[in-house]
Amino acid sequence: MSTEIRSTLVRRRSAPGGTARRVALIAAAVVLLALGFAALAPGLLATHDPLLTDVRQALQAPSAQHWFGTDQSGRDVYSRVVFGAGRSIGIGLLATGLALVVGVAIGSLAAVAPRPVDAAAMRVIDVLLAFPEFLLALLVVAVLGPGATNVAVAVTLAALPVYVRLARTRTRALSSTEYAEAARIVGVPRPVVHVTHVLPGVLASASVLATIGIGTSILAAAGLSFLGLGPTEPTPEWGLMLSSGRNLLVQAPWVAVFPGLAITATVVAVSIVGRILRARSEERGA
Amino acid sequence: MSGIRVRGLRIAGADGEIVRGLDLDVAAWECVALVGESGTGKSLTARSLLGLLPRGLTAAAETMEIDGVDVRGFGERQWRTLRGRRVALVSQDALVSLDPLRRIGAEVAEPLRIHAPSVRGAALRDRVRDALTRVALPEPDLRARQYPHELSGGLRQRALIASAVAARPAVLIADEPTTALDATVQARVLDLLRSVADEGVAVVLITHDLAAVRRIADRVVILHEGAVVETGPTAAVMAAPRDPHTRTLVAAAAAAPLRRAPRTDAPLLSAEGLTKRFGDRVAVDGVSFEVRRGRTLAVVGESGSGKTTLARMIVGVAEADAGTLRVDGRAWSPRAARGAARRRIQLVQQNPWGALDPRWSVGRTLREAVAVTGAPRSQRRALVTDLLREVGLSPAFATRRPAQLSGGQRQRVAIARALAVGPELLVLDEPVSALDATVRARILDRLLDLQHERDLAMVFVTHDLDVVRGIADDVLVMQDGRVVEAGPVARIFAEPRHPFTRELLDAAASAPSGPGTTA
Amino acid sequence: MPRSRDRARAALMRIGGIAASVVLVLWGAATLAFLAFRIIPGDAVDVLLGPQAQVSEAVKDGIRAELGFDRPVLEQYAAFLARLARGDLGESYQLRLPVTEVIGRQLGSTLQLTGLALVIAIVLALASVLLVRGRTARAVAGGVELVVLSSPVFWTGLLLLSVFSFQLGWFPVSGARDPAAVVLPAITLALPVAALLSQVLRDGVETAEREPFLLTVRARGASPLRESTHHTLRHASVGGATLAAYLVGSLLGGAVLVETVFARPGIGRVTLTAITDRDLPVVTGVILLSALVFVVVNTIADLVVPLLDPRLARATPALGPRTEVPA
Amino acid sequence: SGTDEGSSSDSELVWAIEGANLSAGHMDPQTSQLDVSAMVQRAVLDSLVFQGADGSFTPWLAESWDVEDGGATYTFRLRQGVTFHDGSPFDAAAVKANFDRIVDPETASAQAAAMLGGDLYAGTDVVDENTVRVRFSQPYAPFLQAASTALLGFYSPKVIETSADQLKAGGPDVTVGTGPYVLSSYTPDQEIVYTANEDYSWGPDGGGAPRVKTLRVEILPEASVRLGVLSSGEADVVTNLPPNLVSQVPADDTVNAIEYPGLPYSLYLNEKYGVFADQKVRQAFSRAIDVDTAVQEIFFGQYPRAWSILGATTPGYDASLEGSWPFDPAAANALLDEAGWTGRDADGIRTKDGQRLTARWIAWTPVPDDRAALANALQSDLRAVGFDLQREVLEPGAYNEQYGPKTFDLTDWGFSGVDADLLRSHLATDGFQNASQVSDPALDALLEQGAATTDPAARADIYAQVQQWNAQHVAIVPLYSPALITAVRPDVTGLSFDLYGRPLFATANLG
Ligand SMILES: Nc1ncnc2c1ncn2[C@@H]1O[C@H](COP(=O)(O)OP(=O)(O)OP(=O)(O)O)[C@@H](O)[C@H]1O
Ligand SMILES: Nc1ncnc2c1ncn2[C@@H]1O[C@H](COP(=O)(O)OP(=O)(O)OP(=O)(O)O)[C@@H](O)[C@H]1O
Ligand SMILES: [Mg+2]
Ligand SMILES: [Mg+2]
Repeated sequence: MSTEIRSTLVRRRSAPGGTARRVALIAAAVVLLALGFAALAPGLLATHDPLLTDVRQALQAPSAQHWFGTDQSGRDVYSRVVFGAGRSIGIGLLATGLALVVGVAIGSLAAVAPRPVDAAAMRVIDVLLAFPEFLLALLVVAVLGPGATNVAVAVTLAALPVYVRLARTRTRALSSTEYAEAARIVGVPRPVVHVTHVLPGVLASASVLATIGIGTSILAAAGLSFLGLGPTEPTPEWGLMLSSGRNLLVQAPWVAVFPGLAITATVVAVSIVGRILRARSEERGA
Repeated sequence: MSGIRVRGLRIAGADGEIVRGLDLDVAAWECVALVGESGTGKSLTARSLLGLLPRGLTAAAETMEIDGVDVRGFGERQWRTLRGRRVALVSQDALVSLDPLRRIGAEVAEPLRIHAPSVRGAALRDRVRDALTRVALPEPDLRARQYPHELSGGLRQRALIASAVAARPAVLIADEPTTALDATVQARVLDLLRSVADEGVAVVLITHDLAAVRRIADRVVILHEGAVVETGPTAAVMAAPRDPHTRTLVAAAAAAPLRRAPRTDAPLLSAEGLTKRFGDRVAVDGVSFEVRRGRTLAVVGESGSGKTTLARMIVGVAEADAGTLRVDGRAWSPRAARGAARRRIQLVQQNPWGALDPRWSVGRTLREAVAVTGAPRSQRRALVTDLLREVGLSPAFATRRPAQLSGGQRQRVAIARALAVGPELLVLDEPVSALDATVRARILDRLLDLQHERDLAMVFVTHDLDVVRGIADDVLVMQDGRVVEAGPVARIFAEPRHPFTRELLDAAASAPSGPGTTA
Repeated sequence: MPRSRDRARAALMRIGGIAASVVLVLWGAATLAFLAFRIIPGDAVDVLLGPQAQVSEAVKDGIRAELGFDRPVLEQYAAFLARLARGDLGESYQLRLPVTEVIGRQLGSTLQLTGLALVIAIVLALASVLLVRGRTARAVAGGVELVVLSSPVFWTGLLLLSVFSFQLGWFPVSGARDPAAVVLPAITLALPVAALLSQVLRDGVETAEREPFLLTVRARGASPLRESTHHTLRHASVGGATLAAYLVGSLLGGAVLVETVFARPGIGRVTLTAITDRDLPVVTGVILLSALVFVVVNTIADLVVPLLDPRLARATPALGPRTEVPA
Repeated sequence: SGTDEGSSSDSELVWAIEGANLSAGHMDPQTSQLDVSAMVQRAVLDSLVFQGADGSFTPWLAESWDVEDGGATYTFRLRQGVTFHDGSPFDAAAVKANFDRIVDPETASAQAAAMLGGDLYAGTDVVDENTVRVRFSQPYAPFLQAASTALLGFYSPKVIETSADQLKAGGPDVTVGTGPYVLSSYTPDQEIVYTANEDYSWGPDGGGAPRVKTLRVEILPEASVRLGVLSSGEADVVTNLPPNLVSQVPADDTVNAIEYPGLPYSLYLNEKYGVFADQKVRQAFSRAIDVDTAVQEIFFGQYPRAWSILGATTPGYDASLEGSWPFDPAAANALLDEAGWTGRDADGIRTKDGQRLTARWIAWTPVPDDRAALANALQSDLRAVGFDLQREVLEPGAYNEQYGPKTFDLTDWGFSGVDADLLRSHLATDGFQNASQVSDPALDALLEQGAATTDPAARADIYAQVQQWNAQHVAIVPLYSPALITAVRPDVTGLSFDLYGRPLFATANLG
């Protein structure tokens, strides 16, 4: 789902009571904390070597020894999920971060650029926005070829237009706000107004969008991996793990179910935090 | 007796009782005004009469009869049969109380569709036309096909009343039906309500505008903090208010005109044939005037008459398409308004909600302005404190963010910012229209003091004539971008020449303390 | 009289604007696709000949000449656009068939899938918006929707397939001929779209419910159903309509995954195969098709939105795609 | 499907196959090296001779034949009255047109050209309308076997003349042969529909028109989906079942698993590049991996592990190699030490002169899950002896970029064929699938000799030497012999299988 649209869903939505909101936030925070831990120090959470293959142990059901069971190569699914966190979330973070920085740069420059430059830039963005993020990422992979790096590039490029557009509209809107005008009337030079009043606002909106965009990017990257266009075996990566579990659904459902749950939990947690941040920033900005 | 009979109405929320034991009787053919300051529970009372209290609030009463029906203990379903058919509501925000996506005809027809499903087709159209005719809406057939946004405020208000009376309810409750309207339109709407009462409907008029009460109400009920403090025939209560609250209300209605000697020195600002176009539309058309030091020029006119556009040209943020502006005899334009000269003329914008960066504290906003003047860093804090004092705010406000300020406080911060750079001319674009009466009076007083202290010239944009009388020396009346009349306040008020000015004055006279619009 | 002429001129300008935007977006997409040909790593002819080709350099040069790779880039670009203008998308490298035919053959199956998915999504979303009332119920629905939206569509598909086909046997597993076989893939594809749509609609409804005019509606004695069907839903559908292009686009994107999971033929599979085989003419075709779908749906949305919300009638210029979400 | 309709004239049989690569230009067995191409197009393409399950040859499109010049000339007398689906007659000219097309460099045939003798092919002569002579520059024994496959089957000369370039993509009116079925509709990645050729009367055993009137081939790349359509009855015959799913085939269905003859699934160690230039390293590689356990566990005992570069069912198989290179990490370590890889880096990988002992394996997408698991097992076995094996899964374009210039350490595939001559393409210096870059004149001579020898015993001896050469030299590490696993629902009768385990539908019946 598009970051842009995902983010609108938070508008002025008061969560059902403060308590529910708090519970959701705490749950999301716990999930994110665990994920952050898994991404930074997987060795501390994992119980096995994620690459350790022992075909004699293949397709064991979840047990005390293997919490999420084992896959076809006898690897510990739990440990692979833990080790996969870094890569799977990393792509989302990296792509979103890059898209944010580059997008804000392009967008805010376009907003202050001469008309024809701005118009040309926006046409390109319009064309790119013509494609849903996943399709766009897919097409980028089509051009660059499959592979982990290309997937990251593809997801970044796919996310980029949203930020460019947001940065441009926000820059425009914020430079024509009454308070920006007031600062200019008082005598603050135009570029100073831009840096002190406009840019922080643009970055704030873009960051909020980014917290939501991470989820989108994680899903897109997982989708590409699932299609076999991303990282390859034996890399522990959730989309790929899910893909290799798909023919074992009846026999050994745990191979596909747990990586899938990991993706869902991550994206839900990220979205909750993103939504709450967004709602807060709107309350503040209103 | 049909109409309304309420005894001991209590409305309670989580924080306690808001309405405490209200009694209200309204008979058919009668118009009763419910009067009180903002927040006394007028709207809640009205909503409780339709069983439409907001979530979290509960109503209880010893007696509550609507059109002869005892509604105590009614469930949602039972209320629904009543609403629109026996009791109708014209709610407070007329401009946004019609569904913007539906045609006026559909909106007016809706109560009929709900309560008289048998009326259909041509019969329904006839009933809609009747309702629209009844509220004296010109060209009812055309209006029925239009959408709310295609109607002016006054027409919209009348359409709303038409939809309320379409199913011929016995009781009509009108919640501040004139707040959002231009003074000229207010009178028409009030007369319409009177005529509804004269057709046998029990009308409740909710307002805090005593002029409106005088004009149409038979009786008046004065509310204070959720309780009735005084009630009686309108004339009697107005002539001899017994309760102190009533007395303040009646007293606040009149303002003394300003009397100052005109100054004869060279004008600070002079404009000659100023014109500004937006595409085909001429927003400001050949306007000329002068402003002198220490004096105030009021610019009056309807919404859209070009007041803001004019103000922006004066400040030097918009370029005039034709005509000249001179400050102290030298040409003034966005190009000239650079560097230190930029600071000579300052603007207080129309909308206090958008004028402050929501992320910045009040102190930071003011420091930014102070810094522009080249004040050394060490003194800025003290200067900010002085500025806040000057506009009547305590220094503690420096740490607040805009979201933590009321509208009046924001407006004062905006004024402080403008003053920070030591302007000679202050342009205020409707600085008080968004504020309630008491806050408004305080700000106007402050401005007069400042003008005196700093020998400040002011251009004061407003469409409220009452304010003009209290603050301005001269007045410029604008209509459709053109100046239709100009001169000293006293003369204009005494002998208006242009029909538009006269119309403005008439409307204002019928509502001398008419609240500012919130447009 | 001058008024009607004005209106006619406005309509003409509007149609011109729409046509211009269609052409612009298609041209942009075609240019991007053309550039993609140039940046692609590796020799295009090698890619074209595919694995295990034992072809001499002379033969390769012949192919280059035949495809015009030996001419200046601008000339190639002009020729490329000229061919596109004639509706000729070229020939698939791998299938040796006109791209129009490759895509045309599979289009039906994808249309069937996405069409049904769209219907299911709209029905589900409307049902959830109309039937789920009350704060708690709505919060629960919102939570479920969030989970659906956060789950990879291929995973949802696998779970549905495993439960309803493999274990319960309610639906056939595959087969383009058995009409029932489309149900499960369509549901899979519809779920996230339904979740998104119902979130957008519910948000719109809730926003509309906070509008002051709703008090008027209630004061007229309207029932909750009438409130939704005659008022709030219409407000919400303005937001839904501006999302139309996005929703259709995400159906197409999702189709790639769903067709893979359910082993269904269709554009998604064609795209995927074209990607792995580097069949660039087909990729170009898919890019242009998505762009076309996008402009068409957007144009329709642009035309429909003012019907839903007359306030926007004059405000929206026809030029340029509208992906701005409701504010 | 039409499973309930008995053998009435509109009977339809649904056959689910994996088939994902068909749409990538693999519809033509004359150019494709993939098994699937020959498997599906057998329905359309007839051959000169028929090879029975016992390996013997019987007449098909050729009524009789003579082998002359010690195997360098084959003369076929063709059956009369055979027509292609487009009505043109099958005659000597048609044979010549097809064979000439296969060897034409423009055709870029991968395997069929090699089966037609490759450089040994000297030409086809039209003796008369119904007699054709195929000449080789030296005796070429595998030819009859080759001539019995669909790879050397016959397209209508009209097609070859007018639309040869479309054969790779295939389709109705393009894929036109003399076979029992007419290709009547093809939707890439979806299905191929074959309709019975009612005129057919030239089947191998005098077989006539097929009884199943419509053969619908469903292309279902997902294994679980193929199993699903079998269980739900949507398909009557399902091929390419992975071993892990065999246990879930419904009990009343029959499972037919025929081990592919030919070269087992193997690893090809590139001896002209990187660490595998050293024979000791190659030997150590083969001893460090526990093939037995991996194959047993991953394929659920469905596939036997391989000991030699010929499968156990292939004529010429050298059984003496069984058990000759067992899993022995100690031996592997010793060999690596001898080869000078004595250092260790931080990861425990062996080093020599600062260089890590690492090899890069390129594989072609898509990799089936079980092969990925096997690769993982091998990687972890190798790591135990300090050998780092990296694996790259590449899409075809990227794969070829490395395969062409041979810039990889190892790659993998299996290659089916009934005649041991297939080793020539893998091990001869100029063999087109010589991924190991073997270049050994003695071996080349041996392989040529094998191709030229017709006496089975003499041939077996020659190929035993080739197999032993590999066991010593370790250019190819055979891992296991896959089988084509086909499940058949009980209502299908009369289905036969060729030597590769591919179902033959000409004689099948439903009901
Ligand atoms: N939904 C609510 N929940 C709790 N308190 C409320 C709610 N709505 C209104 N109030 C409070 O009830 C009091 C009366 O509100 P009400 O709207 O009736 O005032 P009013 O007399 O109509 O004022 P105004 O002239 O500004 O319209 C106010 O103090 C307000 O803050
Ligand atoms: N930037 C603009 N572009 C186009 N038209 C404009 C612009 N600004 C103002 N106008 C038009 O010029 C006319 C005068 O507008 P202006 O804002 O000056 O009116 P105003 O008297 O200040 O009204 P209000 O009382 O509502 O503030 C209006 O018709 C308005 O629509
Ligand atoms: Mg009120
Ligand atoms: Mg204004």
